[in-house]
Amino acid sequence: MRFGFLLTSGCESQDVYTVTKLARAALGQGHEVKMFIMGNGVHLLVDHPKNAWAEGWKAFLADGAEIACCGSSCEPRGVVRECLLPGVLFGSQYDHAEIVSWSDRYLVFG
Amino acid sequence: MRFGFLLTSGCESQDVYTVTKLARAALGQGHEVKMFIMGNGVHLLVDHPKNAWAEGWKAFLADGAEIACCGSSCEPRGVVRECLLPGVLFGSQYDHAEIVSWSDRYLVFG
Amino acid sequence: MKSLHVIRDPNERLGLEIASRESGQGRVSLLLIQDAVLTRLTLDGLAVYALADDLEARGVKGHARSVDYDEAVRLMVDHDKVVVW
Amino acid sequence: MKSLHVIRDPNERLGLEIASRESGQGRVSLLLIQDAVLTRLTLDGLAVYALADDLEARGVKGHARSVDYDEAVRLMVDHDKVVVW
Amino acid sequence: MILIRRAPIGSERAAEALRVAVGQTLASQRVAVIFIDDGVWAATALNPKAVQGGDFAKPIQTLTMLEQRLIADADSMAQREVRGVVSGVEVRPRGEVLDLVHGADVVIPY
Amino acid sequence: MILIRRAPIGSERAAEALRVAVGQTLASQRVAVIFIDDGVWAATALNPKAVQGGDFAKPIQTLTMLEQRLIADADSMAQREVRGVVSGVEVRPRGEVLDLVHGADVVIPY
Repeated sequence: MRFGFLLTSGCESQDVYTVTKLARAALGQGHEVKMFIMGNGVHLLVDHPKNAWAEGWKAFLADGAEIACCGSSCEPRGVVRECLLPGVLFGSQYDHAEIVSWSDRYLVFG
Repeated sequence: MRFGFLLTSGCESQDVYTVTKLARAALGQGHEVKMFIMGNGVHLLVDHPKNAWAEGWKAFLADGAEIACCGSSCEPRGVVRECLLPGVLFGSQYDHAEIVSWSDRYLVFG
Repeated sequence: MKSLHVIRDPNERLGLEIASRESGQGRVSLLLIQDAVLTRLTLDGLAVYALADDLEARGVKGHARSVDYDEAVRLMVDHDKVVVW
Repeated sequence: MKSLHVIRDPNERLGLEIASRESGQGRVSLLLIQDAVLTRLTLDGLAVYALADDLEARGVKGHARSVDYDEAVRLMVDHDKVVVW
Repeated sequence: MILIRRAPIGSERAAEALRVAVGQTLASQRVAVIFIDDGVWAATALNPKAVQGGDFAKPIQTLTMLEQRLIADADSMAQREVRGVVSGVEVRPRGEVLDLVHGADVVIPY
Repeated sequence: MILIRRAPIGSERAAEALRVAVGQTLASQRVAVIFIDDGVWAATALNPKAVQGGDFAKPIQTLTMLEQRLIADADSMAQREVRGVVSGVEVRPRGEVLDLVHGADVVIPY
């Protein structure tokens, strides 16, 4: 089954933790996972040494999950394409729409 | 009179706009202004070309206001001292406590 | 048609209103997660689950059936529609 | 002792509860800002102000006395204590 | 289906929800936007520029032109004494609105 | 005076409020922490590590050792069927709690 996730909150919320755990469980059961990240959530995708979630995202990408984020959310936040974790798509709401229509279950956190 | 501001929200909220306007009015009336910024608010202090608030902060500093932020909020968010706008203090809750006790009016937004 | 409503906020109203309305038309389940596990929420005729980690983190037992992440994912598969509030 | 309560959220409860309680003991004013200007809030015996920019942004007139940022700062100076909710 | 449940402008969430709604049409999907609870205020005539807020009129116009449904809950309006909504937004009783949510494949609560 | 009004863990705000409270003591200030409304849950025995959440026990212990007042609203507790709070936190009726807020010079609502 295809699991899509939308994450719009940043490290101020437990959402990133819950999404990570659910997505990991879904992958473990053989489901496919795609994530779209926007709003404050885009800060969580920045490649910096103190990013507590970086290893988790990398492991998802390694396990075949796709992660895209919203360029329009990144821009005013100073998150440029080059500072994202490798493998994360600097995308748009078009990518979001594709993920929504791809998903069998679409889970929104934010 | 001494006006202190606490800002804990980022660009997802109107708070930064309201704080900016009130602080500007206070300075215009000859009051002193100090600000402490923590939580998601620290992202607003990053020196990057798309930061809509950068000029505002610079103008406050030029007009004698003090701006400090919480290092503990910065760290997990990947906001290092070097990426802050020049003149912003990379501080701690000690600085926050100093600002609270310094203030005649302490206004909390977040 | 079976639907699963995932509730995160102890003050969520709209999600419960819709769950309650739907329960007249088909099977509806609730999955309480995050701070919503703090509430002693019950709706007539609805199965109520709660995430084990979230119960443990908040030191509450609650009346809901405790599920881990694997079981939560299985619930999402078993229901035809999932809404996270 | 005059206190000014600045309300940002149309669903703010605690700030109003405290303002209402204080109004028995001294002069209390409310300043509605941001989304709180959308509410038709009145509390007996309290002066109610609203930020002009926020009223304009939301296309509402309201019953409150409209003030600009300069006047808002002057209100803060004139009251002995200010709490932003 | 996108649910707008919170007041506009003070937080960017309502504006973000409309951006998501417009985005969903890019993958040639039908999308409906529901204004409910405090979200009904987002369907009224706003002037967010007065506080540097994001635009509401344009995404609503775009969705209307694309013949997507925009629906405000009459009961939420009555409770808040909201008397009118902008052109393109239908007003329906709460029961009907909730049934639409019930019938939607994907629900994105904002 | 710091008011904790929201549930712990799901959002980092309650933990952040306690961090601010501890910080206030650094400038040798008296600080009081009020647990009220959903905030009373932050005064109960928690185990945030189960979801990688910030610690509550340590700041509460620190404040207790420094003889700062920590007060939970009995009415908020009763409404939520919260039966006990952690050691160091006093339980007082709502009227008394509101009078304390009224008497405080600085109020930082979280």
